[in-house]
Amino acid sequence: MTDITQAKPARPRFSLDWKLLGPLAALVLLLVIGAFLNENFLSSANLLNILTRSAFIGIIAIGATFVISSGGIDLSVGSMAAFTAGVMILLMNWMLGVTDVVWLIVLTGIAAGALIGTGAGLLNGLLITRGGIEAFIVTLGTMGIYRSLVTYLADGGTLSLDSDVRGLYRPVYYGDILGLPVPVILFALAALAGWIVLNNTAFGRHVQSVGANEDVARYSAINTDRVKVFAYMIQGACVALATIVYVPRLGSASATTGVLWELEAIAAVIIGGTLLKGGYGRIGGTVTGALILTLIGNILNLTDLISNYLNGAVQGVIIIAAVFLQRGLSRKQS
Amino acid sequence: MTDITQAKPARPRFSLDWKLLGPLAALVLLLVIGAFLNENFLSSANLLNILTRSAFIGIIAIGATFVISSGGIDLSVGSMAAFTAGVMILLMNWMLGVTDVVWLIVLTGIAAGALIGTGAGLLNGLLITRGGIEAFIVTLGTMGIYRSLVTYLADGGTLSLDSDVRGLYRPVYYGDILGLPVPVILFALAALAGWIVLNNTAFGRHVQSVGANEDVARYSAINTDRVKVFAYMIQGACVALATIVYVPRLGSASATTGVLWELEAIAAVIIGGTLLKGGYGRIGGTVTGALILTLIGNILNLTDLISNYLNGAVQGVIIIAAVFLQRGLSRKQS
Amino acid sequence: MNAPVDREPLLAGQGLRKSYGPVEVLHGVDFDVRPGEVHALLGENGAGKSTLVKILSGFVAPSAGTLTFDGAPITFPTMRAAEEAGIVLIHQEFNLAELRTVEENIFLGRELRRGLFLDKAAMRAEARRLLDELHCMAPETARVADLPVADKQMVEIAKAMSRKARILFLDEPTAVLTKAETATLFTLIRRLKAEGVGIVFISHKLDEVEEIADRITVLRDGELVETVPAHGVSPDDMARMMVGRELTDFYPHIPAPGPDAETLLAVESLAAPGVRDASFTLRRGEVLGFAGLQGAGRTAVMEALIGLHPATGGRISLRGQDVRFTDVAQSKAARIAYLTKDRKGKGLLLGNDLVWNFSLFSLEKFAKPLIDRGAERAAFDAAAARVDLRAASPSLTAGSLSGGNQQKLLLAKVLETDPEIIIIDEPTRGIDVGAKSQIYGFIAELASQGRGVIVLSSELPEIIGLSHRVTVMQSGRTTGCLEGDAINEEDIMRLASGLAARSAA
Amino acid sequence: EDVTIGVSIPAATHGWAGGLNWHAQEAERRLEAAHEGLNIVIAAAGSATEQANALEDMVAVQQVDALVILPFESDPLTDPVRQVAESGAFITVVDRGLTDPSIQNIYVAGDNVGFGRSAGEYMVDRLESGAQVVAMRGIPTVIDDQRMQGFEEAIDGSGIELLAAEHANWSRDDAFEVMQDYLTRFPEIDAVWAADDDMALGALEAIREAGREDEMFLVGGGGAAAVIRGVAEGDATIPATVLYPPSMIATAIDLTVARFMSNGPVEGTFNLASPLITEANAEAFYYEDSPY
Ligand SMILES: Nc1ncnc2c1ncn2[C@@H]1O[C@H](COP(=O)(O)OP(=O)(O)OP(=O)(O)O)[C@@H](O)[C@H]1O
Ligand SMILES: Nc1ncnc2c1ncn2[C@@H]1O[C@H](COP(=O)(O)OP(=O)(O)OP(=O)(O)O)[C@@H](O)[C@H]1O
Ligand SMILES: [Mg+2]
Ligand SMILES: [Mg+2]
Repeated sequence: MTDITQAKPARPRFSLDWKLLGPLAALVLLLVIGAFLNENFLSSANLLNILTRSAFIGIIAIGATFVISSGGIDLSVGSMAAFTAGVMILLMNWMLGVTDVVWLIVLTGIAAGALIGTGAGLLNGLLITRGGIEAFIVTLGTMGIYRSLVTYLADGGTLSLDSDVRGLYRPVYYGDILGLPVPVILFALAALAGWIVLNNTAFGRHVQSVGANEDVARYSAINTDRVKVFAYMIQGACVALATIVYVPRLGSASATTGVLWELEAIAAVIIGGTLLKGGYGRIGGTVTGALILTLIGNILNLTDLISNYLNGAVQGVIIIAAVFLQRGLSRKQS
Repeated sequence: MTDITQAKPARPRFSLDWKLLGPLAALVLLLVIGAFLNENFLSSANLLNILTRSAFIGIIAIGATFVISSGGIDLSVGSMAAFTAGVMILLMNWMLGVTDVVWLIVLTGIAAGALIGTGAGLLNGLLITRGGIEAFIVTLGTMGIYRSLVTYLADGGTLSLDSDVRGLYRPVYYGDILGLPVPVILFALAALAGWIVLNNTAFGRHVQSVGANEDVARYSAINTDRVKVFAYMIQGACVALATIVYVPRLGSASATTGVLWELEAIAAVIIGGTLLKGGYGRIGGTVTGALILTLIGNILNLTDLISNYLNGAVQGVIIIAAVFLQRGLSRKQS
Repeated sequence: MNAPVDREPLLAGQGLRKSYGPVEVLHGVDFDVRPGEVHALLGENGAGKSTLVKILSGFVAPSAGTLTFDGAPITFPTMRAAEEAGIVLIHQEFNLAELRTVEENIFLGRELRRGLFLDKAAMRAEARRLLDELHCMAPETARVADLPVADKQMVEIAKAMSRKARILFLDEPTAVLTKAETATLFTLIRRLKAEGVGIVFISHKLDEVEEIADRITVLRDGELVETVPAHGVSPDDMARMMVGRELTDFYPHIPAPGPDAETLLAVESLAAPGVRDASFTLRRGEVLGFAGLQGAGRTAVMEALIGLHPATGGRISLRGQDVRFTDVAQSKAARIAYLTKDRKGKGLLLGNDLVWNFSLFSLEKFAKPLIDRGAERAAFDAAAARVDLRAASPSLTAGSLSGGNQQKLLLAKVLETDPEIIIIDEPTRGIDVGAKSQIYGFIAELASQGRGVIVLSSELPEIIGLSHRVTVMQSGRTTGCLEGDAINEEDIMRLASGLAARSAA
Repeated sequence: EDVTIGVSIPAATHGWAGGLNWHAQEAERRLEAAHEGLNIVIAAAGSATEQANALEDMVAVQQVDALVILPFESDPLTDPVRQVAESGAFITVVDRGLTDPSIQNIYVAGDNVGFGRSAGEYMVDRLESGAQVVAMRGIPTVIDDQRMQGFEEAIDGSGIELLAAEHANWSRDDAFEVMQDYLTRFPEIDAVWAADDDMALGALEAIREAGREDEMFLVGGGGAAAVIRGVAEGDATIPATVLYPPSMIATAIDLTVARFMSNGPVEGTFNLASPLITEANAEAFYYEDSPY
């Protein structure tokens, strides 16, 4: 029979390296470029800024890793975030007229945010599975719906959190624990939880199996619809967490909140090595991808070398290059 | 062999009907709603407006039908259109200083537009096939690149076509032949050509087969990379055609030109019954999809029934409903 | 029949080697095809048969070795080059674009045109003609996805025929065909042979090889064992050449369950998609065969039973209790397991590793709530040893295993849940003689442990050799049940074609 | 001694913002050439979040001495600007005042309510009671709201009927389509108000196409060069516009540089009115090179 027994896995491991190292190499390259461009780039203040900032997209992208590795896609995350933020702010402002226990207000706001995000994810999941409609279309539709709703709630303007509430809520974005900003800690915890769930639980295996081959998953006693719905709910919960961190930062929500976050989140996931067609997800890569995207923005803010108008072009080139490093080269290798 | 086989074809044929009728039903429903909401809705002026307007997205979506049925996606079409328009305008304005044969200038501008669009499509195709990078990432990258380039060319503002040139160029948008506006005629011709190529040439079959199963296509001695590159070039040529029609309309291009056209084009294609995962395209459906999208906007502008802020929500609901009519129900049927 | 053997080879390979990564799977094989002969290629699963014909047909490049065509050295830079040389390969796995129609698949890559445009009428007519010749009734306008597997195989064959081959490689074309369909194919092969086409035929059904082959080449572990004229070589000889030892006890003796054995499962008048009226019972320690023509509804009954397509009528009683499952998780919890016949499409995640596949059906055992990878790996090693799964490393992908090892992996996967009722659909499709008898051994062992085993098979000898009782289906109905000495090919066929009246349930 | 001034503005995603970027870059070039040791850093942001990011970078990396900011939106950027102020930087806010005015050292105020009001008052002057007008709004934001509010206040009680106010998202393309549909919907329109010149230009094409340019006139605003030129030349279709010059960013940068390079203290609020531009005064506001 087969005598692959002599197999020495030397070759495959080498090509695997590129997949792992591709995004990391891009990250390091960007760090080096940044350090050359500005001496303050490697200051701990700047590095913490970058980490803190990447928390939003990073947390959302962790959820997107689940959705994408289950073979789906969610275009609605940006407007979902805006809508969640809007409702949270309205609720907290309203409660201020009812009670003056501010911490209760903040906690209620956070709980409501978690509920709305997860509920929105549930809705996406149900429309996709029960409705039998492509994820792309469902989430394109809900993207428009949530965006409209927040515009409607804000009456075309901006919903702003009352400053009394904001005072207590501020530390969730601006505070730190042992020198680490709270958003960074939450990002790290979300990444850790995402990694554990995706790689070390039955559910995580099921998610990736559904993405790899839905029929096989169904024949293996996996309730594929439920797995998909849960993946969208995780995405919703991640959006909620990102929003909970976001609200104290700017204290407001409007029709423009979260525009294009979906593309950034998807880009982070794919730069990180997850396959868009599903079946395979890697949280560590996603975190790297989110950091790369934030770094590009940061570096562009550091220099006058390039016309402002060309920022988008630089981003585009780096995104393509980062994925080429990982896919194109590793393909050549094998 | 089997005698169950003989009883078979009844079922599938019935479910096929839904696929064909789904988008058409949605279109008719919208027409009825429009007629109820405003008496001028069915005026020939308004109907011609709708047709003319849907020409841009429609022509682009015809190209997108090729890309999507080949299993790809192109997010860059909107910024490609803006960039193409920008270069066309700059070139024509510059030529005005060199020659005063205006028709030559217009023809050169059109030729340049065709070249740039097709070339941009070629670039996307090569990056995807030779580079081995996901279409989503490549075209997300080039989307940023073209958008930046047009912003740069316009110095952040608006590039405007010289009025001398515009005078001669105007009829390409505003003119009509036998009462039909030129853009509508071009749209119809593009649709016809697209339909013939997709359904009645070997290339069209190859496109859909590559989308259905790339390995099978390769094993059938089809040069899959070439087929894909051609699909992106067709997309680019369609963008060029749409742009050639677009430029005389407002005579200008800016950083906002074509924003979100990619999502509209993809939505038109999918509402029309083409599968996002590839393998199956239908030009007629795409045309219907483009008309549906334009109709939604038109109807929303004709009524005050719904708060302006909720336009996006209405669009979202209709898009989901149209696809549900077609996919969800036909799935239940089978 | 011996005449072609003397002719000059049309295509020959010398010293062909192939490595996948660091693993060499073909160690310098010589092989040739002569015009007008049927050259059978035999070997166990994973011996390298498919690899060899893929190299010969220009489908993959050899790592070393040369090809000569019509006496001159040749390489195939593209698939088209091979096609233009008149070399056609029918793959072991279906190579069809499922979303496209039969006619489109047949002409894919070499469409007929009139001017710039497709000549659809001509292609439809030609497709019809080819299918009729194969006695295949599938409509040429049907989507391939909607066809039963046998028809898909016929479409593959029609596609190959339409390509006017000078050399035709057939990699296990008969695995999914019935006797009658195989006979049709053989008629066709004989005609092509008469026209001077060189044919290479791969099959694990050794009686077929005896019937059609002019020469036989046997591979073992990627090495050439020998090439011999087929005349006078019996299936037993072939098996011995393949395995390198004598095969005994092909069908194991499985003791029949005692008269007081508990009835595990009783199904009455079941109705479901593809099933009109099915009734049968299964007892502890029993092997129940399910026979019928293709599309008779055997698979549909089992898929309804386990909850994949919930039943719409009838009664299912499990250990005396009425049940109706609406998803597979419920039937799994009730200790029923089903092994699909579609290993690649529905059974295994081809891109994932062996351990991942192995534990997918029984993950909750290892997830508490985090997956205990040590326990998972230990269970895999134990199960792999139990079913004699041979693979270099558990980190290989399931897709790189040979058919027999894939089947064993699937068996290990479902057995890990310790089911009491095991339903195996086509247990030996595409599996070599050695692995076949191993799998029969597992079935016997499962029955002797007091479990109930249902075997769905299109191989009558297999059904007869294994089963204590045989339920026969026709057009979605169970038409009878044969027991003990009453089990014979003739009666099964009568029930399967609806000739005999329902005798027992 | 070296001075670094950070300039944070919205990216050039529509005409007016494009003008803003152009004027900021012109000012950078002019002032850096004029003053030894002066470094101006411009960062354009695509959203409020990105703008907050840019502010952090100005503090942590560029270590700016002063910040000139045209906030995306007032509310969300108040806190991020506060952080910059706490680093000791001098703060100049342009156009949209912060929620907490104590943070800003200089405020160059635009008047969005006045923007709408000037246009509205012009309409009240020109039109009879009972005249019918349509409005074209931008992307739903506070600015858009304020402009609309000013316009509505001005025509309130005049007998002018506002038929409809749809969003055309500051875009010529959208304005073209919205206008086409207005023309279908309303057989009689006496005037069109657009909350921005870009939209006015888009609407104009639709009116021309329908051949109804004699029936109505348009008033936009913002200070687009093409429109101002037309007004100056006595264009009957766009007889007036409202000044809301993107060059206000240059004014603010000038003031901030003056704070460092001149002797006297420069601080306080500078109000930029939104005056009406008509044929009579248009010449004075025309910048030929501006991309907007
Ligand atoms: N793409 C691949 N990558 C790695 N190993 C492979 C690949 N394809 C085949 N192999 C290995 O090569 C060996 C020969 O496989 P091959 O498919 O030629 O066997 P076969 O004789 O056709 O078996 P079967 O009877 O099961 O079809 C097997 O050990 C198989 O695991
Ligand atoms: N879920 C379903 N819905 C509708 N029809 C079905 C369904 N499942 C199976 N059928 C139909 O029922 C018939 C029986 O198919 P099935 O696969 O059960 O046959 P079989 O006896 O297992 O034959 P073989 O496996 O040899 O092809 C086929 O015509 C099939 O198309
Ligand atoms: Mg094989
Ligand atoms: Mg500078």
